[in-house]
Amino acid sequence: MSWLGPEEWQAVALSLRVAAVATLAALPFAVGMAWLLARRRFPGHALLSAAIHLPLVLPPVVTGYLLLMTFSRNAPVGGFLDRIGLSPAFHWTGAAIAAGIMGFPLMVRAIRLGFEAVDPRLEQAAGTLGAGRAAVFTTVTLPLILPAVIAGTVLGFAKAMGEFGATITFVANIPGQTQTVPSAIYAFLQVPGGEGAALRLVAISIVIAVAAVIFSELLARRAARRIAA
Amino acid sequence: MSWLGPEEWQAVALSLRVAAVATLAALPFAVGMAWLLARRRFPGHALLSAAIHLPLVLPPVVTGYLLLMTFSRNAPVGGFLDRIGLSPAFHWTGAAIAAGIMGFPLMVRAIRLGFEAVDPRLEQAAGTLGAGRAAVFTTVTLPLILPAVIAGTVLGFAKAMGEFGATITFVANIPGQTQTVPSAIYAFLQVPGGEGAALRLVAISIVIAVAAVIFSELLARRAARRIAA
Amino acid sequence: MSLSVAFRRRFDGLSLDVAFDAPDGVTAIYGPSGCGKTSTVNAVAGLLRPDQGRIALDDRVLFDDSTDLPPARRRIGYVFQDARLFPHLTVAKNLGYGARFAPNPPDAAMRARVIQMLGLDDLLDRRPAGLSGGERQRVAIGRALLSSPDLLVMDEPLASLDPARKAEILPYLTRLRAGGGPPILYVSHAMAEIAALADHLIVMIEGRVTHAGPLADALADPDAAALIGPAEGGALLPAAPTGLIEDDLAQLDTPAGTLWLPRPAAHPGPLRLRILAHEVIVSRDEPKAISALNVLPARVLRLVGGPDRTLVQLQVGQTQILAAITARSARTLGLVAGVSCFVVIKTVGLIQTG
Amino acid sequence: MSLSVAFRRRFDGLSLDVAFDAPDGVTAIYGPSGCGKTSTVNAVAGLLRPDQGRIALDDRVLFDDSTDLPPARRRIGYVFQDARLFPHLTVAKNLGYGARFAPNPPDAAMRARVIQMLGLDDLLDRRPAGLSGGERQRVAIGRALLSSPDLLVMDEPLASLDPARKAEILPYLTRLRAGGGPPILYVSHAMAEIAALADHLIVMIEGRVTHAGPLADALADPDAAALIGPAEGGALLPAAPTGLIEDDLAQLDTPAGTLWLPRPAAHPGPLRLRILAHEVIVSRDEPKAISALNVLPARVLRLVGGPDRTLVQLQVGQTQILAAITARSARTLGLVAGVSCFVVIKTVGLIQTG
Amino acid sequence: EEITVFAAASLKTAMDQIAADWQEQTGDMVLVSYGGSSALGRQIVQGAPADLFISASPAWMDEVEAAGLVQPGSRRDLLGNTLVLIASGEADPLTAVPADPVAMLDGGKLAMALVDAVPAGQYGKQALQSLGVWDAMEPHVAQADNVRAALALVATGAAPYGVTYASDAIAEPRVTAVYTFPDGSHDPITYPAALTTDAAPAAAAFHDALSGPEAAAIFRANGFIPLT
Ligand SMILES: Nc1ncnc2c1ncn2[C@@H]1O[C@H](COP(=O)(O)OP(=O)(O)OP(=O)(O)O)[C@@H](O)[C@H]1O
Ligand SMILES: Nc1ncnc2c1ncn2[C@@H]1O[C@H](COP(=O)(O)OP(=O)(O)OP(=O)(O)O)[C@@H](O)[C@H]1O
Ligand code: MOO
Ligand SMILES: [Mg+2]
Ligand SMILES: [Mg+2]
Repeated sequence: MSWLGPEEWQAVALSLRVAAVATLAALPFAVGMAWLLARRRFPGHALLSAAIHLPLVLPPVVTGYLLLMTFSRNAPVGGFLDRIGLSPAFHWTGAAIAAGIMGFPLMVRAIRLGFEAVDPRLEQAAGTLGAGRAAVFTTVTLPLILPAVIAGTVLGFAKAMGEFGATITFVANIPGQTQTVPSAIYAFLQVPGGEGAALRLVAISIVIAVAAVIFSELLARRAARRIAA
Repeated sequence: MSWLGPEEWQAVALSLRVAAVATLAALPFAVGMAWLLARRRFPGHALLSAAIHLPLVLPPVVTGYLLLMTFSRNAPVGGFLDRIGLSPAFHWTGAAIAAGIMGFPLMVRAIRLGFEAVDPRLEQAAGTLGAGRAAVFTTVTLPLILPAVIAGTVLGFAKAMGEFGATITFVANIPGQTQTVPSAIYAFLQVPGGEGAALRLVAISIVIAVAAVIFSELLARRAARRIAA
Repeated sequence: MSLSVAFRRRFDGLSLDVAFDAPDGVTAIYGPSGCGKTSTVNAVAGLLRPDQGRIALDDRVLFDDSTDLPPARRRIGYVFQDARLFPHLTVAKNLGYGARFAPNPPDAAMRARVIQMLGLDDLLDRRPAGLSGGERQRVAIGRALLSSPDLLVMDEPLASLDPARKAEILPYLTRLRAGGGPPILYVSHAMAEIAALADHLIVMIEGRVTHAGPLADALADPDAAALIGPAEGGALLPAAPTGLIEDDLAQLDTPAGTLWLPRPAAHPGPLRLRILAHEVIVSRDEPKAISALNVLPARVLRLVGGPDRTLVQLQVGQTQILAAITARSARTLGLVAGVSCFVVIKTVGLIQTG
Repeated sequence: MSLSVAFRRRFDGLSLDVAFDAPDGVTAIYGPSGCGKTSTVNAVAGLLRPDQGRIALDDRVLFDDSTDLPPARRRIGYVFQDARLFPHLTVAKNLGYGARFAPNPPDAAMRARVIQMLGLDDLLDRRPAGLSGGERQRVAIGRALLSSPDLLVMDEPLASLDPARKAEILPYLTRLRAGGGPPILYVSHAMAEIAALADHLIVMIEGRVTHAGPLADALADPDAAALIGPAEGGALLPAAPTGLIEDDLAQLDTPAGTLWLPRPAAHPGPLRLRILAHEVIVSRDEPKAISALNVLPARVLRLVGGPDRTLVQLQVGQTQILAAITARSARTLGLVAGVSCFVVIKTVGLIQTG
Repeated sequence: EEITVFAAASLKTAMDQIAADWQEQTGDMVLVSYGGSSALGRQIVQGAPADLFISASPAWMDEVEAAGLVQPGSRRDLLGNTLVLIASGEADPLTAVPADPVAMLDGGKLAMALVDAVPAGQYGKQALQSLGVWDAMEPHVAQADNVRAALALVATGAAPYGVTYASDAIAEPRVTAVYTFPDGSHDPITYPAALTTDAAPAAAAFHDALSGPEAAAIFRANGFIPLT
C-alpha cells in the first residue's frame, strides 16, 4: 500500500512477529506460574505474586534498564548468551523478551482466575478414573480454563503489540530489526508534523488489535459454549 | 525520611492518590463493561471488546496524545470542562484519567472472567426466591465474583502506579500537581547521576506494589475461602 | 389457588408438549428419567422459556404470548434437583435469603419450626461447602419453604434423604398442604412419597402428559397400573380415628369399613392409608386365627389379567380396593365378577401416610 | 479381593472413626444423612485424607502412616453422589475417559452393553449441560463401570432414577458381581436396593460403624431391626428354580421350603428372595381358599416386642423368617416360643432381586 | 508567586539547582515540568499552563512560536552543547573518526538517539554525514528514544560506541568521550528559551536570571555552554 513506506511495513511485520513470539513463549510460563499461585500455598506466595506484578508497577523504562543490565555483555547471563551467539541485545528476540515480560503479569492474572474457577471435584473425578496428575491437567483442567487462557493470551498479545518503553530502552530502534510499530510511532511523534505518519501506524495497530480480539472472542465463545454448565 | 527529597515524597503521595482514585473510579465502569461483555450478546460485541483493549495496544504516548487533544482547551470537551472549572488537563485528575484508562482493559478482563465463571443456576435460584435483577446482582453475583474484582482492582492499581507514557504526555510532569513517581523516575533518568534517586523511587514503588498485592492476596484468599465449593 | 399449564418447547432430542391443571393441594409429576419433568417445572418457575403456551396461577398470567414474568415476580419457591445453595452464605443466611423479598415473610416461630423439622440446628453457622448431600438438600427445602411462595415446586426433593428423614419431612409437607400452605408441584420417582403426599397425579412420558387426575383414582384403576408401574397400584383411603384404642391399636373409620392400625403418632389432620395391591390377600372363606387383624367382606367387580399377575378390583364397603394375585389363585378361588369373598390386610401392612 | 478400612478423621461437627472389612461382592453402607458415608468412601478413594489409619485392598496398601496413593493409582471407580461429568466432553467421551488409563480397558462389546443397559445410545453426542438429572447419573455410572476398576464405589447412584430404570440397572450390577466383576462399595438409603444387591451391610451412625456383617443375618435379626429401620426387616433367601412351571408360576427351592412365584425373567444367576417382615402373616390354622399361594409350616423361636409391633422370629424349614405383627395378634394367637403355626406369604409379595 | 517552567529533561540537574536558588532569593516558587521537547511543545500548543519553555531543539520552539504562543521578543538561544563520540569503558581518545568506523565497532552497534526524531540523533546523523561515514554506519546504528537511553546502551556495554552530548558523557564514569565532533559538522546545538504569551510577570525575571552569571556557572558545571 502506498500510504505506508517499506520501513513502516517492516515495523508492522516485526511487531506482529515480536508479539506472537512473546505471547506464545510466555504462555507456558504464565500457565505454570498461574497454576503455582492458584493451587499451591507456600511461604512467599504473596511475595511471588507481588513480584509478578512488578513489570506493571515499574515504569517501562526501568524494566528496560533492568533488562539491559541483565543481558549486557558484561553481565553473566548476557555474557553467556553472547558467547553462544544467542544474545538478545539489539535483536528482535530482545524485543520479544521485553514484550513477554511486560505482558506476563496480565497473562498470569487472567489464567490464575481460570484455575481458581475450576471445580476441583471434576479433577478428583478424573483422578478416580485413573488419570494421573499430568493427564488430569491436560484433559480436564486445561480445557476448562481455556477461556481464561484465551483472555490472558489476548491481553499479553495486545500488551506486546503496544509495548514501547521497555523495548526501546532494551533493544533500541533499529529499522527492520528492532523497530516495532510503537517505536516508529514514537519517532514520528517526536518531530513537528509527524502526526500524520504516526496516525497511519496507529490505524494499522488498531486494525490488528481489533482483528486479534475478534478472533479471540470467537475462540472463547466456542470454548465457553463447550463447557457451559 | 532523608533519602528522598520533599518533591519525591510529593510524587509518592500523588501517585498513590492518582492510582487509588483512578482504580476506584474506574471500578464501577469496569464491572459494568465486564458484565455487558460477559452476559450480553449484541451486534458489535466483539468490536466493543476490541475497543476496550486499545489502551493496551496503542503506545501510551498515543493514548496520552489523544487525551491531550480531547481535553485541550481548544477541543469541545476540554473547552466545556475548562469553562466549568473542571478541566483535567495538567491537573492530577488528568493523571487519574490517564491511569484509569490505561488500567481499564486489565480490570475489565479480569472481572469479565469472574462473571463468566459464575454458575447461572445460582442466580436462577436467587430469582425464584424473589430477588429481582438488582438484588441478584448485589447478593449473589457480586459476592461470587469478588476474587475476580479484587484481581482486576490490583491489576488496575498496579498499572495506575506504573503508568507513565500517557500521563506525562497528557498532563506533563509538574511537581506536586502532575508529577507521579514514574514521571519523577523518568526525569531522574534523563540526567547524569540521576540513577541513584531513580532507584530510590523504584524501591518505593516496589514496596507499595508489594504491600498492595499482599493485601489483595489476603482479601482474595478470604473471599475464595468463603465461596469454595 | 390453581395452576394451569399448557406449553410447547422443542429441544434437540425431545419436544415437550405439556398441558395440565394443578388444583389446590399437591400435584405430583411422575415419569421416567428424561421425560421432561424438570423442564416442565422450569417452565412454570420461569427458568425455561416455552416456545409458546400459557401458564397461569389462578388469574395471574405468568406466561403467554405477551407476558413472561421473571422468576422473581412469579413467587414460586423452587427446591431444585441439585440443591443450588449459595456458597458464599452460611446455612442460616441461605435459609433467610428469600424472607427479605417476601411480601409476607415467615415469622420467627415458622422459621424455628422449619429448622427443627429439617434438623438444621447444628448446621446454621456452616457453609454449604462442607455439607453432606442430604444436608444440602434439607437446607434447600428450608430455603424454599421460608420464602413464603404462592406455589412450591419441588424436584425430587427427598431423593437423597434417608427413610427416617423422609418420614420426618413428608408429614410436614402434608401439614403445609392441610394448613392452607401453598399448592405444591412435586416431581418424584417414588410412588410411596407421592402416595403419602399428593392429591393429584400427572404422569409424563417422553414430553407428554399421559395421565392426569386425582391420585386415588389412578392408584385404584387397574388400567392405570400399567402407567404407574406394576408394584405401585393399590388403594388410597381417607381414614378417621374413631377414638377407640385397644392394645395400642387405633380403630379407624374408612370407606372400606373399620380398620385397626398401630396407634398413629399424634396427628392433627386426617389420615390417609395406602393399601398396595400386592399386599392384599383374597380369601373365599373368612380366615380365622390369623395375625392379620383386618379382614373385610368384599365383592369382585372385575379382573384385569396381566402377564404374571391378575388385578382384581373389589368393592369393599363404599370403596374399591385393588388386589394383585396370581392367575392361578384367581382360578383356584373361582374369582369372577360378582363373587363374594374376603380381603385380608395385615395391620402393619397399612401405610399410614397423612 | 477384599477391602479393609480403618481410619479416623475429625471435622468440626463430626469425628469419623470408621473400621470395617468389605469382602468380595457388594458391601452396602447404610445410615442417616450426614453420618459420614460419603466421607468414608472418599477416604477409600483417596479424596479425603484420614488423620490416621490404614486402608488396603487385599495386600495393596492404599493408605497408612507411610503411604497415601493418589486416586489415580488406587484404581477405584467412583460414582459420585453428584454426577461430576466433564462439561467439556460429550457423553461418549465422558464414557471413554477412563479407558485410556486402564491397564485392561473394556472391549467394544462391554462398552456397547453398558451403553445399552443405561439407555445412553441417544445421548452419546450430547454434552452434559443439556442432560436431565437422571441422564447425568446414568452417564456417571457408565463412566465408572468402563474404567475397569479394581473396586467400584457408588454413592447413592440410583437415587435420582425412576423405578423402571433402577430395576433395569440393579440386575446389571448384580451380574457384575456374579460375573467376577470388581467388589462394590455401595452407599444407599434404600434398603430395597441394598436387599437386591448387597452381600454385606455396614450401618453407620454419627461417624461410627454400628453394625457390620452379612446382609441376610442383619435382615433376619430382630435386634438389628431397630438399626435398620422398622419397615425394612425380613428375610433374604437364596432360591433355585426347580424347573417346574405351572400357570406361569415357577417353583423355587428355598431353605424355607418350596415357594411359587411368577416366572422370573430369564436370569442366569441364582435368585434372591426378600420377604419383608411386615408382609408375613402368621396363622395358627392352615388357611384355605386364600389367594396367597405360599403357606409354610413354622415354629415360633422368639418374640421381640416393640412399641407398636411385635417381631416374631420363626423357624421355617432350615431358615429363619421374621414376621412383624401387632401385639394384639401375638396375644390373640397365643404366640409364644415353641408354638407351631403357619406363615402366609403372598406370592406376588416376594421380591425377586437377584 | 508560582512560575511553571517546561524544560527539556536533560536540563534537570542544572535547572533544579537554579530553581532552588531562585526560590531562596525571591520567594517565587519555580515548578519545572521535565519532558521530551516534543511532548512539552505539544502540550504548550494545547494550552498547558507553562510560563517558560526551554526546548532542546529549535524545531519545537518554532512550533510553539508558529502557534502564536511565544511572547514576542522573549525567545533567545540560552545554551549550547557539543556532540561527542563515546566509548564503553576506558578508551584512548581519537584524533579523528577512523576511515573505516564500522571496523571500529567490531560487530557492535553505534548507539544514538533517534536519528530523524530526537535532536541529539539528528545532530549526530548530520555530523556523520558530513564526515562521510553515515552511509557505512547507518546499518549499525541502534537508535534509542532519547540521548540518555543511548548513553545507557554504551554505559552498560550493550553498544561499544555511541554519540551523545558532552554534558551527558561527563558524568557517566562507565564511558569515555573519545572524540568531539567539530562544530561545523552539524547545525549548532542550541537550547532556545522563551516566555509564553500568558506568562506571569515573575517568569520574565526568572527568564532573565537564566541568562545571568550565576545560572551560567551552574549550566557550565553540568557540561552545557551558556550562550548569553
Ligand atoms: N470439609 C468438611 N468440613 C466440615 N464438616 C464436614 C466436611 N465434610 C463433611 N463434613 C460433615 O461430616 C458429616 C458427614 O458428611 P458426609 O458427606 O460423609 O455424610 P453422608 O453420610 O454422605 O450424608 P448424606 O447421606 O446426606 O450424603 C456431615 O455432617 C458433614 O457436614
Ligand atoms: N438445554 C437442553 N438442550 C437439549 N436437550 C435438553 C435440554 N434440557 C433438557 N433437555 C432434554 O430434555 C429431556 C428432559 O429433560 P428433563 O431435565 O426435563 O428431564 P426429567 O424428566 O427431569 O428427568 P430426570 O428424572 O432424569 O431428572 C432430557 O432428555 C434432556 O436431555
Ligand atoms: O506506560 Mo508503558 O506501559 O510506556 O509501555
Ligand atoms: Mg429432572
Ligand atoms: Mg453423602
